[in-house]
Amino acid sequence: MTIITLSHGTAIILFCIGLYTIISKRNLFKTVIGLSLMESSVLLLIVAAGFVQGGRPPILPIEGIAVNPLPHAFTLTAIVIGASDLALALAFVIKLHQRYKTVDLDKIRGLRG
Amino acid sequence: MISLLTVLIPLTWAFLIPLIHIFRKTWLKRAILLFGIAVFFVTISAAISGWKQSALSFLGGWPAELGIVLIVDKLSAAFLFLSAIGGGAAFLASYGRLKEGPWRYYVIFFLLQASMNGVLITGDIFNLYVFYEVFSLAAYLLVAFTISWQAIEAGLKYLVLGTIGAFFILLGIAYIFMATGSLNMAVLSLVLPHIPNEALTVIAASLLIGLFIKIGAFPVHFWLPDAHSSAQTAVSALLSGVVVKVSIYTLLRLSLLLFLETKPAVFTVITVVGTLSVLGGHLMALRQEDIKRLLAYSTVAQIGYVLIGVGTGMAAGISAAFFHAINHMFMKVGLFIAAGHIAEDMKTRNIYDLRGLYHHRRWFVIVFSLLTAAIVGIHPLGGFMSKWYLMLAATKAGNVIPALALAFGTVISAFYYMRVLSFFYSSGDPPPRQTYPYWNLAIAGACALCCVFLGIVPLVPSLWKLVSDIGLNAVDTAEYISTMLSK
Amino acid sequence: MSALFYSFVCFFLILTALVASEIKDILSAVISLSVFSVLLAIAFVALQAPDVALTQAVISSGLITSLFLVAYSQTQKEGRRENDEE
Amino acid sequence: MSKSCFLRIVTFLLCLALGWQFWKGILALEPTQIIIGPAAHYIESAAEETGATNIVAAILFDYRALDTLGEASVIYTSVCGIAMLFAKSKFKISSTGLSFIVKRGVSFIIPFLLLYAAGIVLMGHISPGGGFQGGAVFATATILFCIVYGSGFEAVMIKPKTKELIESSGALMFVLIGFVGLWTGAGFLANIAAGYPKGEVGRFLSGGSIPLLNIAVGMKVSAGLSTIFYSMIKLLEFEVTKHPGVKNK
Repeated sequence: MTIITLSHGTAIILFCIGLYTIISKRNLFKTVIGLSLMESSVLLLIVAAGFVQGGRPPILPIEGIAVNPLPHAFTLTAIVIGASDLALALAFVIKLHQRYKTVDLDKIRGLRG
Repeated sequence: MISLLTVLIPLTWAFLIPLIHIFRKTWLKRAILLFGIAVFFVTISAAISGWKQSALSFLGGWPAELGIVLIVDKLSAAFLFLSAIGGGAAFLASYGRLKEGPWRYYVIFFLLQASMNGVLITGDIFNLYVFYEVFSLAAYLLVAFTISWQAIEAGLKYLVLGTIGAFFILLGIAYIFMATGSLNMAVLSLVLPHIPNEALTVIAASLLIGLFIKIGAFPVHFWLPDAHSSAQTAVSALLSGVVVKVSIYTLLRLSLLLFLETKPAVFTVITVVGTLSVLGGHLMALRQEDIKRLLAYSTVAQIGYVLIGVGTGMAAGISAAFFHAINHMFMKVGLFIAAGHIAEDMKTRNIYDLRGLYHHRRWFVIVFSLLTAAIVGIHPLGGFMSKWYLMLAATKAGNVIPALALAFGTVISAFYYMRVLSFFYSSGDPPPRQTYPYWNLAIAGACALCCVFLGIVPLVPSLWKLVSDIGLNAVDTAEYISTMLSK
Repeated sequence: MSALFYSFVCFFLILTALVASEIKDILSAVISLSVFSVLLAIAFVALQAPDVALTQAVISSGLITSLFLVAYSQTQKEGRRENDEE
Repeated sequence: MSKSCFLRIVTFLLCLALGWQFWKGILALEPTQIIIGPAAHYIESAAEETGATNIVAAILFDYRALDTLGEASVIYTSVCGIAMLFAKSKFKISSTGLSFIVKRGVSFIIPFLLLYAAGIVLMGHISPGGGFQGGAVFATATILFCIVYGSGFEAVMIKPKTKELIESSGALMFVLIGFVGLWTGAGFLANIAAGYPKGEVGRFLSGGSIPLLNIAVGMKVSAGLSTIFYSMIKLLEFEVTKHPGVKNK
């Protein structure tokens, strides 16, 4: 029980750190890092949701009880989706740097207003 | 079975195009046209068959609780119809302009089409998230397709906000999973009333935040004008016409299935956000001088109209919302294609530089005026009818302020569209040169004719019954659940 | 795996996340994010999810970190480039 | 300055409030120690119904295989987009890589790395691993090529067109394997019901279509992720050649 509560708490703190990083930081790399943190936090939340005290990995043969395998499948999918998102974001950052020679959001203001 | 093909066929085309490019480059041109037509017809036929009778397909032969089920009921069928028409128009516009040259564009286009259809027909909430992400990634890439700096910047903005929205949706799904242990939407609809209220609040809040970001509703709309105006013509039409509507479908489906009885506050929030979008979108559009940005802000406002309809949570409101969505699809596809062509032809997007357009682009301006009249809501056209029904539904549901905002927004929109038209009809300089864009003119003209036709729909009882059936079917969640769990 | 060890991992997860978020130097932030990913993989092992841990280790801490480093080194050249696009 | 500081504090408080709401939601849900919903069925009868001992693989490639197809499409979209964004950038073969000893050492390791990756892909149905993880290890091996031998080596060895071919045919293979189920009437991506041999549970040759789907995904992911890396490195290489500190060959 403690492990589950602990990971839920950690996941929520990480989600908030990620969101805070995205909103408050003016560097595009920090934005992408924030996205990565948000993604990881949700993954931790889902995996912890499937944990059972004293459970074994969901690979047969299982001695005793198994943890819930369904969240593992989602998490795998979500990791890959998140990685594609991040890769695309980094590619955009590189392309944008070619034009502006900076990754500072305050100096990139072509589309304001 | 045909409902499954609406996803698989475009997906297969997207995987095939690189192979054709490698082995038989000369076939590419014909193959792409053929693929586009095939996708259109498959989607339409899936919509028709789903309309007649709810069509299910069980993937892998597993029953609904174990595997993934695809389901086409009347609401899905209506939106499939919308996606087929809008996607087809955008495909023709881009094919007429680009030919087969940038083949990667078509790969992304077919992926977008496949995932949109997937979002519309899936019956599993995690599967919905997966398709939603394919569809969002494809949309970011289509925005950035021209690789001009505006496009890249708009694409990055769209990507960052869209990804934040996606993670909020994923968080909501994680909470749903923690609370119930299952993901089938019909099952969830049955078990969600039994979970604690605080958890339900979190689920509703994170799903709504995520979906509002993805839709581009007022407080979090700032990616939308950039993305919709920086993309190339056909992509702008696709984004405004179809992509936004698919997000609205998701909101509609989830809010009706999960929160209709358990959390009515969700509908109040949707109504409030819709009202804010109407006012905010129109007031921002008033200040724009760039014609594509003006149209994009107008999209924000029109999203607000649809959200007011959804927010009533009643059959009449949902029917009106869909009717407005399909009207707006025709109007915006036509307007964006016409405006995009004018902007490319005249090499400017500033409306002050488009003075006197009527004297040398006569047909374009006539079509543009007709579409403008429809979007503002001149009496016999489609826009008027849908707004009228939205207003009726909103007042019937007791939302008087949104109904007033709707009327007020219409007045503002009349003002700024009149300003654009007054520039078009005033006298101006002679044109630099003239091109004969029959292709774009034909698509925009067809959209305008459809707007005229849609104005007739409410007057013919048999046609109006089709539209009102959508709302009745959407509210009837019991039928959806019993259909899905029948096997 | 004991609860004490797990709480240790959780503490370091939050610490590395804060470092990645707050530190000025981008390279340090990226490396901190990489450490964060490895710690997350350890947490997944503790939660009895070997599949997820393997994926997290390979994709997030391997590939995404290398992409971050590529992007970082791409953007570390101010003004030396002439416009070689188009 | 004070304005940005103020904004920062407001953001911080906003995040704190959001986190508090989420925490309250968590507290309201009592974590159950009994597995409910479809997961209980999966644990109970996955081996019998799919022939795979790794239940996660059974869920990914059989019960919820459409998710995996969608996931593969996400990577496909992202790869296609990144290749599109960097299509006009130049790729210059430049750096000669690390020293002779390192090259020899790595050339000794590489076959084992590839074998390990192939093992992860092929054993996905009986042990942790599968197409995504194995494909990512393959892609990491190609990145190792770039670091050790210089980017030119990889570009000569595996043409981008070959990667595209591998990626597209992997994706198509996934869809075709699924179509077999549609053909036999068992439903798209059906496994045992579509007539794939179940084999003896726990053996290498078991699990019906799951190993085949793993191979398809492995092909797709390895080629795709490698393409992402080599697309993004393009300009970097171009720049390094002009950098005064690096010798040009």
